Amino acid sequence: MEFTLKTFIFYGFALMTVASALLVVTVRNIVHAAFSLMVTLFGVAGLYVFLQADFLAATQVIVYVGGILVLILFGVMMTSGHFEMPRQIKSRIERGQLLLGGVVALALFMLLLTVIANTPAWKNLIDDGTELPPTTEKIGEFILAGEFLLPFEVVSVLLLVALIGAALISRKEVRD
Amino acid sequence: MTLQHYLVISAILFTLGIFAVLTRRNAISILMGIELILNSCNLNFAAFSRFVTPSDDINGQIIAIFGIVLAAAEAAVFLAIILAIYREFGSIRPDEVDTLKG
Amino acid sequence: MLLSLMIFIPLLGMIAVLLLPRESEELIKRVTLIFTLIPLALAVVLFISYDRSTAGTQYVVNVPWIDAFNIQYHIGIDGLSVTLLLLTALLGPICVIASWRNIEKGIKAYMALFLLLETGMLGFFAALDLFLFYVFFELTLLPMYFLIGIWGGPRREYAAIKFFLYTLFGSVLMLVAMIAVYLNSNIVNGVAEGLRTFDIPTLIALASTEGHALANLDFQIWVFLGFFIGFAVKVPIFPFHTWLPDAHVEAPTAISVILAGILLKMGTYGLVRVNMAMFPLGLDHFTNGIGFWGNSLALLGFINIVYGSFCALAQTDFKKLVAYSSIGHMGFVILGLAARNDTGITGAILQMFNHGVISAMLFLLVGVLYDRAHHREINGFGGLGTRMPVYTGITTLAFMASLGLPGLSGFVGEALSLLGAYSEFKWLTILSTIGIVVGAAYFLWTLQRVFLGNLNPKYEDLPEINGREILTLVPLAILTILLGVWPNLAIDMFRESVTNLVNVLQAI
Amino acid sequence: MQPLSNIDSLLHFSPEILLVIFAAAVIILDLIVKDDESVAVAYLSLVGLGCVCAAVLIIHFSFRNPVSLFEGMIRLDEFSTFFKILLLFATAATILFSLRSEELDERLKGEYYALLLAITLGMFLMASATNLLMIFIALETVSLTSYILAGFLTHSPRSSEAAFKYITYGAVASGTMLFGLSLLFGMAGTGDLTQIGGQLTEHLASGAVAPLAVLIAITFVLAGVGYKIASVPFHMWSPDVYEGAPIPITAFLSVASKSAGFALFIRFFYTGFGATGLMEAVDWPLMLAIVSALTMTVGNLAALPQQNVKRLLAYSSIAHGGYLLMGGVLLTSEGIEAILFYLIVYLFMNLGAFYVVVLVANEMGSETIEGYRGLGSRAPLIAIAMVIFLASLTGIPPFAGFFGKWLLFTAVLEQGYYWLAFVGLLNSVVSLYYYARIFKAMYFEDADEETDRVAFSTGTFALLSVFVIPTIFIGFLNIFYTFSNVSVSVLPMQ
Amino acid sequence: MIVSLISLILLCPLAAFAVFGLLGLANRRFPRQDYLSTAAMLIALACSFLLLREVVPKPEAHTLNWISLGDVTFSMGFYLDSVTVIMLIVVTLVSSLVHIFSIGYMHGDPRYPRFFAYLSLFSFSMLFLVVSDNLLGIYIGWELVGLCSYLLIGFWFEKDSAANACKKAFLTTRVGDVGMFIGMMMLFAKFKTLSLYDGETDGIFTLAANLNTGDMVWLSIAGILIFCGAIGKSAQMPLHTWLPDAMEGPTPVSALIHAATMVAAGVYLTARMFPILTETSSLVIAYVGGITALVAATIAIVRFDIKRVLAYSTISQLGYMMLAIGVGSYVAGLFHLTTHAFFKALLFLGSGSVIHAFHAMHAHGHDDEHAHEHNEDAETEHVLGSEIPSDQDMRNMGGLRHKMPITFITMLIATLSISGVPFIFSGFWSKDKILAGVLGRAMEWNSAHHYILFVIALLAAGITAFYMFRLIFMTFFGEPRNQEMHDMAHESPLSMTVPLIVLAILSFPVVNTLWFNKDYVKPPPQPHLHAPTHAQVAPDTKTGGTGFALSIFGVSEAVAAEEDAGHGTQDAHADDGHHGHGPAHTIAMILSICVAGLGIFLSWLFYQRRTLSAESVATTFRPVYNLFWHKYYFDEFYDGVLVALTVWKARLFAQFDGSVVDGIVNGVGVVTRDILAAFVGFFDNRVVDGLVNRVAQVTWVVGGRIRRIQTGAIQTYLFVVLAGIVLLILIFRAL
Repeated sequence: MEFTLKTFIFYGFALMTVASALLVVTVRNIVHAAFSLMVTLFGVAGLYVFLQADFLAATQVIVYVGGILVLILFGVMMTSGHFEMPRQIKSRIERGQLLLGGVVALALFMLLLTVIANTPAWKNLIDDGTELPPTTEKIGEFILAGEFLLPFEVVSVLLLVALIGAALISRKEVRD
Repeated sequence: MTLQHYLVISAILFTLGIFAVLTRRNAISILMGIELILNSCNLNFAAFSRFVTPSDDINGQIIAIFGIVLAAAEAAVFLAIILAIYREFGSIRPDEVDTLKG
Repeated sequence: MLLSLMIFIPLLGMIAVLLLPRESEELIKRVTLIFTLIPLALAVVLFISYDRSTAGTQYVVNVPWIDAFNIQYHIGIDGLSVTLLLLTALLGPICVIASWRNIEKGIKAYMALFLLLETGMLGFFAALDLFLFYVFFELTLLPMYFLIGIWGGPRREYAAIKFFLYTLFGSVLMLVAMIAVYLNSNIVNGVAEGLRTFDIPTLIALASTEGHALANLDFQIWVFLGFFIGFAVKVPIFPFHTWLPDAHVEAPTAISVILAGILLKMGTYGLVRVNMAMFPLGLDHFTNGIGFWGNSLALLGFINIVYGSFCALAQTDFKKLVAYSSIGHMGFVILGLAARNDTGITGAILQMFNHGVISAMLFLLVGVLYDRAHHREINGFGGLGTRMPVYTGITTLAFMASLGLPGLSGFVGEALSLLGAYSEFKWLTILSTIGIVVGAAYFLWTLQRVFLGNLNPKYEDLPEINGREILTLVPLAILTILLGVWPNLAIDMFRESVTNLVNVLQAI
Repeated sequence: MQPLSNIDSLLHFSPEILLVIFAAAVIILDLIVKDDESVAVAYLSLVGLGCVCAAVLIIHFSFRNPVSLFEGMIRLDEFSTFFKILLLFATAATILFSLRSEELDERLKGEYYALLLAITLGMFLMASATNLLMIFIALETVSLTSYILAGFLTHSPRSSEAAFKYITYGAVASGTMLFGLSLLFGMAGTGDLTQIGGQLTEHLASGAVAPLAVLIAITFVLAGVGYKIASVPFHMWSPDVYEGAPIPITAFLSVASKSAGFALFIRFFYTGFGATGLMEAVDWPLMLAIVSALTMTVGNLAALPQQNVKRLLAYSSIAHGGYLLMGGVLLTSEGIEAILFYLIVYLFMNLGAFYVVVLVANEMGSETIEGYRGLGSRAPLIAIAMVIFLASLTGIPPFAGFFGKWLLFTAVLEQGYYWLAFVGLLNSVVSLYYYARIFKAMYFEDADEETDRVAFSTGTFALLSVFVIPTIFIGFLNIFYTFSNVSVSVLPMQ
Repeated sequence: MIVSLISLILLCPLAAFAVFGLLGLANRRFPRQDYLSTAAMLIALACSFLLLREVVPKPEAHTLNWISLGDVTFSMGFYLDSVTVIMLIVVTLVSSLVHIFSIGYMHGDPRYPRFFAYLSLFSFSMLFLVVSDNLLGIYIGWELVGLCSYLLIGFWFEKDSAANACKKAFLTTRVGDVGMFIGMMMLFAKFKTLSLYDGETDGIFTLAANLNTGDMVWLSIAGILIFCGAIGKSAQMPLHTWLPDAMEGPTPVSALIHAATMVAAGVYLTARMFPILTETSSLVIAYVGGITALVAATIAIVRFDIKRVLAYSTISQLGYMMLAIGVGSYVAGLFHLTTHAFFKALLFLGSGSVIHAFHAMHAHGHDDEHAHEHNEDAETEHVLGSEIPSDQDMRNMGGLRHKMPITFITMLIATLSISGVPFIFSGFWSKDKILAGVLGRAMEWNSAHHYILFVIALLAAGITAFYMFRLIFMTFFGEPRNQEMHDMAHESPLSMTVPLIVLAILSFPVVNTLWFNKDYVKPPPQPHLHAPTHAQVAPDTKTGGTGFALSIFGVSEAVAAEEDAGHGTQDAHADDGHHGHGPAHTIAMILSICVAGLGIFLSWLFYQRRTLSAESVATTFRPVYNLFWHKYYFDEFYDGVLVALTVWKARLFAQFDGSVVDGIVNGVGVVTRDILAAFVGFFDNRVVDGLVNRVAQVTWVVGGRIRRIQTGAIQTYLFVVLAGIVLLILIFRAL
């Protein structure tokens, strides 16, 4: 695969995604983490673009960055005065937690890498760069008239439930 | 830009998400970790949709869209519960919410 | 129908008792007594009308129950079961009378549970469907647990749960074996044919059919073991016996009577009904006298006899002593069964019945003493013979019956078991006779410590045994003497069944 | 079998639609009626459940089964019908419990019932979904609603904590599952459950897919399903959540949620992974067997030292999940049949036990074992009912629990999993020990303070008898065996 | 007729007991139980005499099925031959007399009616034993008499010594009974029947007669095991220790049970089993009997308790009878049994009369306040049974012949009889017959070893004469040693003296004529002493006439071969039991008269003339005296083993101390009780139960551990989940 601008940009997005995700996991300041997450989400949206999933990329930006991330920031604001997580990792327990968590995460990662590397069906599938027609229309068709009608309706119910539930739980109790 | 590129990125995101969930000392950070995990899944679906299934089959993408929506709903409820926890416990450190045990 | 009536009338009684107000205690007792007397009356009818000249099952009821598994409500009686049914029906009213005064709290619940227990026991002895058999077997667990746990002595909780856990442990193994039998019940030469079945007579026939999966030696050995452990806990056979002393010591008198009189018999009855009749090859493997396994069943019998007797010797608690003596006496049953011949099996069955009667007497007697002195420490008495001559007399009779004095029923069973066993297991039987001496030793020693010697001044005012207590003891005493003098009275009931069983066992 | 189109499916889908309609109606009614008349809302939801039940039955009897709906998203067959009826009963019982539960009193608003109806919808979908996406959405619907219900008592820290743990745990588990689903999708190239097995087998045979990949995918999926049915090692949320959640919800989660989980589990593994070639590559039945053995052992052992009855029942419920899983190990219709039958039994006995917990919590204000002291004399009927439920849970004849266990063990032994049956049986012995602690408290110990008798209303006893009578008699009746048998026979087997 | 007579004999005493038992259940008493029981006994006696006429030449069995099984039948029935009839008469006669005696002796006892009821039960059991035609029936009677013995020894159970003694008696005999039962099992396993005589099927005797040489070892063992029962019941060595202790019972009981009937049942049993005795078992019986006879006699020399002297004398005489059976002198043994029954009963009743005389001074003689004087040396006081009640201590007596003339004279007659004073006393004849039999047998064997038997028998006879006259001299002659007690003494009432007189009459041979009728009492054949193979085994020994060493287990058939040569005809047998030689008889008679005379003379020198001092002799032969005094240390042995083990055990299982230290009773039962039972109890509690409890404990602990994982921190849970996933994958990847 020749090294074109496109691949350069792809690697740029990939690096951006991974690096910022790493920050999300490591920085102490939770607001910083939230902003790193935003970068990650943007990065993923970029990758969607590379996958020719234009509608998906748009949804990613709108829902995630515009919705979830804002929600998270609100959450941060409402729950703590100071955004710093404890600076020093003091107790042995915490160190142990880090170590064990790292080991488990690493083990999972290694397993996944093994799978990715050893699955012939997934090998050598190169993005040939063919342009596909925009997906939006197709998606609309699928969702409103195709096989995804039912999931769509159910998800709408789910969102309603989530709304009601979120309101119910976060609402301050009025006790007589 | 092979499938494996995307899969590796997704795997990294998944792993980091898991790591965050296991080690972060703030409930909201855990939520962020969960979002990372869900993103990795969505990325997987999108990638498979592009590479594995026929090019006119965009089911993977649609699943990813549903994934985003579900993530949003989950985040909303999660944050609501975090607020309730904050109200009751005055803290959102996950290790401080441990009255139920044994 | 007669049989079904007999089984379920106590259950009806339970419902009746539950409907009565808890305040009217006398009424509850009377109703219970009536509902235990009816089965007794029916048992007498059975005793009279039972056809002694055939080995086949009688009074059979066989209706489908759970079709999906070909489970039937199949009951009927043969010589062995009718004997034990009679015993159960007899001990029922006796126990109710024995509980008349000394159950202080919750008489309603007590009587209801007792009636439920009786249904379980009666049903168990009449069931001819393996599944039904198991259901009735387990049905006795819960009432027993509560009867010990609520109305028992100071350590009742421990004793009750121990009883429950041990028995349940045994019965789950039995359940595995039972399922295995069921699953293999339609496999002939490796091919499944027709419906699976739980029907005991059918299974018995299949187990000796050439080429049938049930007739496979290895299969029979494993299944035999599964059932055996289940029953062994109940009997109890060493080393599964430790629940027994605790349960006996803590249980109220009447419950001890049932425990020793009937529940232990459920184990040995199961051994005969299932292990011996259904798995003759497996039985052969454990009783053919070759090598360790060939002697293992007899060895267990021997261990039970000697071990139980020595343990009894070491006891200072009157009730515990009787409990351990039960272990010893059940050893004779095992030994007799292991012999697999007419004499041994007849002896074993007689011993079952007689032990039921005698140990019932013993526990009633201990109860009489406990009600008066409020303790059971053997060394704490002394010289009661002068104060309570009648009580002493009956106790002596019971002791003598239990230690195998000829002329009383205990002897016949014991002697026949030993005589039968000797033909098969010479040394083990000879060693088992140690149990006879030790049995005499602990009973006589107890007699001495409690009744002989100087009267303990603490008990100068101990009242003599009263009429109600005598009423519970007299039928048992009469049976003890009657069967000691004329054992054919009982043997007539099951002679044909035993012959039949022996023929099956010797055919292989 | 051609899936029905979206429009044609609607009629078959009417029970679910009715659920949504009634959920909306409940919310609207709640806005209309006054606070002190909110019982009407409960009755409306009960009526709704009744209508749904009627619809389920009508559809069952008037249309040809089985049929695939919505372009293959869900499937309507006896299997799903079975679970629908089961779940409807559980939901109805939960609503009745809630009415009698004092801790929920002031929170009993329209939302509560709407949420219950919504979760029922989710469970219906779990029982009938045949597409990866649909499965995930159904699972999320149930999960999200459960989180909310667990945290319903916002004034109670325990409730909030339960919700927090539940959602954290659930989100990670479902995230993991989604990742697994994505891998499956990537390997099979389709989201249709009925085709996945065949595709995977093909790819495995051609070497296009490594067994490890399938193994990881299955394990990840198991994480999601296992968390729903609370199997080891995915069980750890359940004791805490059960203890923290309101008792009716705990009862609901332990019965309905678990049942739906099993429906999903059976669908997934039986239909999706049941192919022989797949099992040769990944011996997932063995994995399930180990998980099952671990689950019952851990559940039972951890239950031993518990003092809180709710928590004890939570562990017991974990252990029962283990028993149920045994049936799933076998891939035989007998095994599945046993699961279904046991679920029926479990529904009655476990709900019954929780109902007693509700009553005791109301009257004695205690959830600990000490609170049960002297119950045998203070409330004899309640105590007897409890004994029956617990004895049935232990598996002692003649109660239905025994028959359930009997079916399970028969199925296990038939397939030659002797060790598993053995572990299961030993476990039921162990389980006796902690159930007996409740017996002990009720009967062998006297209450510390006053020992007045506690009076309960006739309605209480009526409801109690709804659970007691089936617990005694289910095993004796042929119909329930037939019911579960028929429900299994329609499952497509790869 | 026979059946109904026997039934009547059995039922009369049983009915008498039943009346007591039934009334007792209602806590009532029949006030005249004494008359009832006595009457019942008298009826039985009359019937027995009637039977005497009924006995047909050919013995007959009358059976009915008692237990019928599929392939085996246990019958119960009567077997009536001359010996049975004689035994019946002896039992009913002695029993009747004891009943009558007891009316006087037991008068005023608080449990007076019960005593008679027990006597009735005993009589029934004994009679049942006697008439039974099968081993099972004999065993039943056997155990029942044991029970009665137990009840009657422990009649005054308030006394600890009585309570101990009755238990000891029962247990010790039970040890022997178990041996007998094992023997029965062996016979049953072989023959599938326990009937002795031919009925509907062949009995043991017929079947055993058909056994060949290969089964001799087996048959010998069986015979010896059956004999074990007799060892226990007839108080032979080494199970004899219970009988002296049994003297704790009322004296009439001692007379009836422990002198005349029950203890003789062992002899009767051995005689009954005569046909299956092999060479080896006969020898064992003979030696056990002989040794017992001598040892018990020597112990009797140094006793001071009048009843204990008689007890040891009884043991010694029983040994004599066993010896007779062992050497094949069937008739002699049973003859001695009969004579002994009468004169020993007389001696006991006489001593009872004496005791009764002293008794009067104690208002409540049987209570524990009853003073026990400790006259023994301090060093011997600890020995069990050495505490002598003052009213039984011969050292308190003396000169009673004037106070109690009837008692004196009757007892003297009995003493003369037992001592073997020639010709006019029955004891002489029976003892002489035994001696002759022993000598005859020894001559047949012609081996120096077996002459020992004769020497033993002779010695025992002499010693018997010695200690019996010692008793007479100490009790009735000389000066009163305890004046206070002497003054209280008086002749007994009529009900007591009449039985004494009757028994005295019975001590003359006139009334024992039946035994001299060779046609009336015939020994049964002993096929295995005459096994057909004998001749083939050692044909040359016929002429050799040399002795043959005893070999183990009945293979010394050569002896029998010689016997064939010696007594080819049936007539020779008929002479005296089996083996009586003409010359042997004469020698035996002369020697027996000599030793008896010598014994009496020595006794006179020691205790009447006092030219020799018993004390000085005792000092001179201190070790021997000690040996006798301590009864050959049998009790000490049983005790010692026990104590040693107890100490060892006490260190081991401290918690069982309480149960160990108290209630130390000698005998095998106690050894097992203390050591084994304690250990077994310990084992049961700690090991068997402990194991189960440990499992439960571990389960519980594991439960606790699992609980600890449930920390409450959600991240721990998540860790478990994810680690679980990884582990599951890794494990299954490895598979």
